[in-house]
Amino acid sequence: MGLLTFKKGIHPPDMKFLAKEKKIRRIEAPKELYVPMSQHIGAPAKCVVNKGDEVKAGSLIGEKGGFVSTNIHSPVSGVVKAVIDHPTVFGTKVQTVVIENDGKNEKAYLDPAKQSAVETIVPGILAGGIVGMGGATFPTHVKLSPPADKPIDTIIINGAECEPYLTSDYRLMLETPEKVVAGLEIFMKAVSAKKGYIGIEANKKDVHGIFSKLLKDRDDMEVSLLQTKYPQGAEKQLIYAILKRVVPAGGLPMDVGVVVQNSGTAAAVDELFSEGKPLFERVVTVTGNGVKEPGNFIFPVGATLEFAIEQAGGLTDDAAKVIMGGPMMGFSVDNLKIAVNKGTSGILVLTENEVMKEDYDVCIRCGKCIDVCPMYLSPYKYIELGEQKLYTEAERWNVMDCIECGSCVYTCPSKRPMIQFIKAEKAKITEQRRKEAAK
Amino acid sequence: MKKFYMSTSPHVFSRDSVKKVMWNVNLALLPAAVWAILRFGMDAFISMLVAITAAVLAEWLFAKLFKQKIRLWDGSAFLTGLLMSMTLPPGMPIIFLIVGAFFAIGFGKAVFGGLGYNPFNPALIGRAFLAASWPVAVITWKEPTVGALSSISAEAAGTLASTIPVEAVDTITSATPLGALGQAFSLNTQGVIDGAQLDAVTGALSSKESILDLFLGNIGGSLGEISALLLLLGGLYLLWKKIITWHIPVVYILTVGLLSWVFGGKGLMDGSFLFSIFAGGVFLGAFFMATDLVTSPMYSNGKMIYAFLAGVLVVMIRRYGGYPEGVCYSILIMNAFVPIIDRFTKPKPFGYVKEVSK
Amino acid sequence: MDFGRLFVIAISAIFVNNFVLARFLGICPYLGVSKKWDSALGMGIAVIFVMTLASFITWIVQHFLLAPPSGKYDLTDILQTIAFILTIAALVQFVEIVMKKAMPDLYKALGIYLPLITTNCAILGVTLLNIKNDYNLIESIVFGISAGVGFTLALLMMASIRERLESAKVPKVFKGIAIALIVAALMSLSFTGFSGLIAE
Amino acid sequence: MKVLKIIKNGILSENPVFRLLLGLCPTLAVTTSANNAIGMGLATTFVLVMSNVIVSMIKGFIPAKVRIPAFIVVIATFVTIVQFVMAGFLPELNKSLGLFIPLIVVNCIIMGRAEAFASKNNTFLAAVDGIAMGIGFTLALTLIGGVREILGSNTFFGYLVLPQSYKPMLFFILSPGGFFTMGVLLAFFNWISSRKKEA
Amino acid sequence: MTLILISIVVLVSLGVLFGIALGVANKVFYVKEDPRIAKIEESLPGANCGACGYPGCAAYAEAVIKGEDIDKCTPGGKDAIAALGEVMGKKAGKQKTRKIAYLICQGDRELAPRRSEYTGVKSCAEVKLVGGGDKSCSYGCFGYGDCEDVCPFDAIHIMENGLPEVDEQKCTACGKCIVACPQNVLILQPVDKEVLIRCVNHEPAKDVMKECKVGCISCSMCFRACPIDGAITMEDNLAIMHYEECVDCGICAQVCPKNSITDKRSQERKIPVINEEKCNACTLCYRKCPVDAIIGGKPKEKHVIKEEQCIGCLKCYDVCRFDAIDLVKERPKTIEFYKDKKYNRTDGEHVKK
Repeated sequence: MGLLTFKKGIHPPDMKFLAKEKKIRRIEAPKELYVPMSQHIGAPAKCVVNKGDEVKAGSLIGEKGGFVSTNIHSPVSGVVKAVIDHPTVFGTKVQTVVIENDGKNEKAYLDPAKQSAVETIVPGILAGGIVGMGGATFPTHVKLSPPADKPIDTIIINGAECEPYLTSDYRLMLETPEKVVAGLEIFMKAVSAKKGYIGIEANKKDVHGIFSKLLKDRDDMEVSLLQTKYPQGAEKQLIYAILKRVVPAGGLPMDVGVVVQNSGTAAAVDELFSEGKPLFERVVTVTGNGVKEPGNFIFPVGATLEFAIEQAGGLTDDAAKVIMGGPMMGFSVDNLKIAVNKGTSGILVLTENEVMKEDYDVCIRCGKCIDVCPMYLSPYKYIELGEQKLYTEAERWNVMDCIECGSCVYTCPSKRPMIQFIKAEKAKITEQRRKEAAK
Repeated sequence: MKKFYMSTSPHVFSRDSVKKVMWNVNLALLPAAVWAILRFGMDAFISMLVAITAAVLAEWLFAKLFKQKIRLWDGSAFLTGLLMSMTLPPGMPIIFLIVGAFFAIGFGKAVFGGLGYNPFNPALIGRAFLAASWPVAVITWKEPTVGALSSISAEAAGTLASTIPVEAVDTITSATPLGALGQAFSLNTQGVIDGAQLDAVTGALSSKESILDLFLGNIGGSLGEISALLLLLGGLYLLWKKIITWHIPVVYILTVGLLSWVFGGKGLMDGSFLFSIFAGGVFLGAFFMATDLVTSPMYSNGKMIYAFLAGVLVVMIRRYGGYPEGVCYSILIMNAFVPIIDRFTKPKPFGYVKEVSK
Repeated sequence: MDFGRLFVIAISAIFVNNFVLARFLGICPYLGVSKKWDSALGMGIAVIFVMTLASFITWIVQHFLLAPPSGKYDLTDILQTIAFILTIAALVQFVEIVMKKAMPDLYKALGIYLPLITTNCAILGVTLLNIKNDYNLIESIVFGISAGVGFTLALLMMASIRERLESAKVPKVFKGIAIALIVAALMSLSFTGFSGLIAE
Repeated sequence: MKVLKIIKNGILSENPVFRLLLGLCPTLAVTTSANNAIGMGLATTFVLVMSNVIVSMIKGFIPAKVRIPAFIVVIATFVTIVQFVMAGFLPELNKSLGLFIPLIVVNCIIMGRAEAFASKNNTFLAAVDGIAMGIGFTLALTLIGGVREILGSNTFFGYLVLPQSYKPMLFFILSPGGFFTMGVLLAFFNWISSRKKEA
Repeated sequence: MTLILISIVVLVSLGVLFGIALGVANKVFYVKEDPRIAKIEESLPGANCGACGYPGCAAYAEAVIKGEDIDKCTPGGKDAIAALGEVMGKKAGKQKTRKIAYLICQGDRELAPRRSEYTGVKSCAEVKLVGGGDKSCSYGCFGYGDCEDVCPFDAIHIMENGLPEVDEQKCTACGKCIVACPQNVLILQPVDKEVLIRCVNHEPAKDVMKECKVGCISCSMCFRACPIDGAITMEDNLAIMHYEECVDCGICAQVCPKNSITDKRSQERKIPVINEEKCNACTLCYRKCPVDAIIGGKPKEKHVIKEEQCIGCLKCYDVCRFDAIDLVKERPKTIEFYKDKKYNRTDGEHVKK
């Protein structure tokens, strides 16, 4: 059988060897945790604790602040030291609960028995504060609440992990595949989907083998081997690769009857329904040549990057760039006080030599960005338009369809910062649309 | 506290760079250039050296003059100089080469803002400028100094001498093969030679030996048009390095070949496919000129349209026009159409076309 | 009717002796209205339209008014310039008025380009060349259409290149018309490749 | 004083070719030699002056609606006169200018000056303006023609200028050379005026 | 002779023919349009040269009606602009005090250093998207010159210290830089505005001190010292100046411990005294005083400054035509008179009441 894939895309060196063989290690929570109230896309959660309140691992500290929003739970037992504004990876400061860990590790989990009935799955997921753990942090209960006219027939578990360096999903699937399968089962039950797929990239053949064995006797689930290519794990590309369905532009996977969930999310959902454990910790890969001992760890949400990197042996002398997430779509940070959140799949530290420092060069119109764009856009154009501030024109060139996978910049011989211009254009257009809507 | 680097995603890059691309193209041209030097001796070497030096100097001068980033050693000016000299016959007066290189770099490129913004291929602009300024010099061919072969293989020349008037043989054999063909046709229309004699010429030109000579490079002509084989090698190298895509060379060469076969002869379907693609720098144009990244279309279907139309133009100019080869102008003319082609070949983004429905 | 000859006339007018690039006719609108693709297209279509009509009408004026078939008198030398330019001016105005009423949509798209055409020397040039080359009525019309197409082609090429140059770092002194002239020069240089294609 | 200003306007600050960019068709087409350029310039000047004068005289009693056709007729009349004179006395020049003599009618400068200046000023000023603009046009044409002729055929008004060893660049007397020379000269004048502003 | 006759006949018949055709067409196909278009067209040269970028004068006329600038016609020159201006009524209104752009951030490279090495597009709008910018203070000026790029008058330049400087002469207050600035640290104020709070950092003092040496630490000293009610307020860890109230006395600048407030005339700030001999009792200073600190206002009554009440704004000094005001005594940092009550700005209004 040929490997499934989408059209175009790139083949960056996957660099996963750094942490691939490292077993997931559970880390004792740090003394102080900074739990931000905004760890998901959408409205921030409303803080429901005050300074001095006592919390236990799993107690609710933030309540969802809108439809697209979710709950936030304390990762440890201890005392709320303060509620402050703390920087996040986007440079803005958000409300953050500082919890002093008392080390007792008392638990206040949800009641697992209550959560398993079909009609309580979605509310249960909301109560457990589950979000998409691949990086986009979209609240899972929203994804699982499609409108009545869009029935879901298929759930895809995204185990592609196409970002170079990252191995957290790989280790998770390797070590606890049954949790992923159980999670998938819950998802399928929630939307009464008939079929479930698990998509695995070909550089993780061992995981594919494990799942094949696990699912041997099931005909409602299937594991698909995908070509190792970036961005194989992008929702629309994954759906196309496995089902050959095309998600319409501006649409969501539910428009073609599909919901895609990350493998980590599936495992978290299983833990929620079997143990009643809400989402407050996750597997994080700390990797890159800039840390001394790369590895995969379970960190509580709210642990600072400083702490996380410390667990991986600390920074090397030539560490120069810290990235939250993978190298293709992650965000660089300049402040190690920023906390790990529900979407932090990896922390990548690059060394001085690996950082691009030169200025970008002129466009020689080689068209490579066009050849690799998985959305069939013309990335080169967005710099021209961005420089001239022609935002409406950029909209006409479909800038809003860009998934910001970064393939264009990766492949560009001139290293032109297309993604940066695209982000600026998208921000401008969104602002403009909001203004027009307000009118 | 340590200062970290900050930037937008992505944070890793491929190892390509403009410099690498340009030097790779230069490298791909090397075998053909060396062959030209072997065939024509010092003349060819001096031509190339002068053109390249002048181009690099011009790059520096115009960058200073227009206050642009000076990019002497990224190989783009070098390439312009080399390509231009390869479209010209050996032994061009040095001053012409210098003027041509300056025009190519200055008004073919720098005036538009430098590398990346020029709508026309600068090397071809240089050549076309020289062809317009000193038309005679550009078509004054020289016999190769090394090797005993003339423009068409000796055997073919012998055949010709036995069938057509001597003065006609002289004009025909001293030119490039393509020029010879063109002259034969015009001599035919002038009535100097008759239909049968024309057949003899075309027959001799498209004989196996002649075509082998063409392919291997045992002919006269401009520096870069003499060895199809080595150009093909260079082109394959570029394809392998993924600097160019197959669309332009393949479509261009096929179009030229097929159309020449259909229209290039005396009657329909009478021309020689192989002769037409090996002669007159079609390979040089197909792999190195038409594919010039800056001045060719961005999208693959656009590239094919572009290459097809350029191919049509080559045959049109060769067969009915005033120039024997046509590669240079076909590409220049199509360069002017590139923005229009780009405009209409932009693909629909993913999700706008229903490729497979449920 | 000789289609071959008509074909030759058309190819000649569109490529070989392109009005703008080889004959220098219609330079003002060529440089003025080539900043944006849309206006270039509108202008081009309007020119094709008027050129065709003008070729038709001036041919009639020439052959029935100035130098009638009866051969009684020949006013070509004295009146041709005046008569033709008047005809064109009136024609353009007439088209404008009619279009405004009858085809308001088309007028909105093309109407604004119409006044500019009166003083477009390409139009007068076409009509004069028609007479000079002794074209018959059909040939005149074909010549008119193809001259217009050639003009439009050059205009569109120019417009698309200039749109691309918007983002280029053209030296300050060359910005605007100067760079457009350089582009025109290079384009014209490329089009010399067509020379000799058709012996005229 | 006003007269001087008008003259300065026409020749320098509002030079029809390099500043207003009017009448480019003949500017590019007939400037293959200085001779042709000056011939074209003088012919245009004549039409310009005469039409300016007539327009300024009749401006009072021409109704606004038929103003443009009336101007066209006036201009066309003078162009026809020029045609006759040229054909009669300067057959060579007439031949090399060819089509572009009747095309003076649609030269934007003439219409433009008639509308912008002559129809608003008195006859004397209109005449001065016509002369100034005409001289400006002629000078510009001669400049372009001169450059093209020297570079393109190594002569100036037919006389050899550079040493024989200079091989003229035919490019400059071909049509691309016309665009090119005009473009470079325009950039040159842009540069001069930008330097003036800075100083 | 016959030739001439025929010519005339032909020409006249042509003219008549076209005249009738056009006349009829005009009647039959009459369409109404904005009369101003015709007027503007009349004022244009009618050369249809296309220099304005529009395909002909009529097109340009229409564009003008729709709001295009009136100075696009090069052949028409100044006359055309004037004529168009008349039709469109776009003449410049009464000249108010000229405004220019001011930068309200002082955090240059040394006072507010970079917190990271930014590699990417050198533009403020772009750097803001990368973790909120590379400056220690995420509110301040990034100094990548988006303002410089958009300024059509070459009036704003990034200086060596990494901050833009506005050329007072060239700035026309067009506002383009203000729109372009993603940090909103540029504002328009009258060219003679003397006192400005130059900080926009809303963070608590602890953070600000780490980030910038001249940042507002919200100590409220300026607020307390300010003699005018509502001229300075404290909002969200930041002193905000309300420009319509501020009287430019500069006391706030004097008390600010972090030098976040600047005063162009800080050296001159003294308490003025009126020279009785020179005073003409013209009431100009009396009317100008924003805090009622000048006695007088009745005819022939020479003015006296109430020392305890004077805030040293020097408005009287500026306005006096008789050189009758001397600057003598140092002004105290806070003026006792206003300690417990603020003053409402008067600006001469009280004279009428």
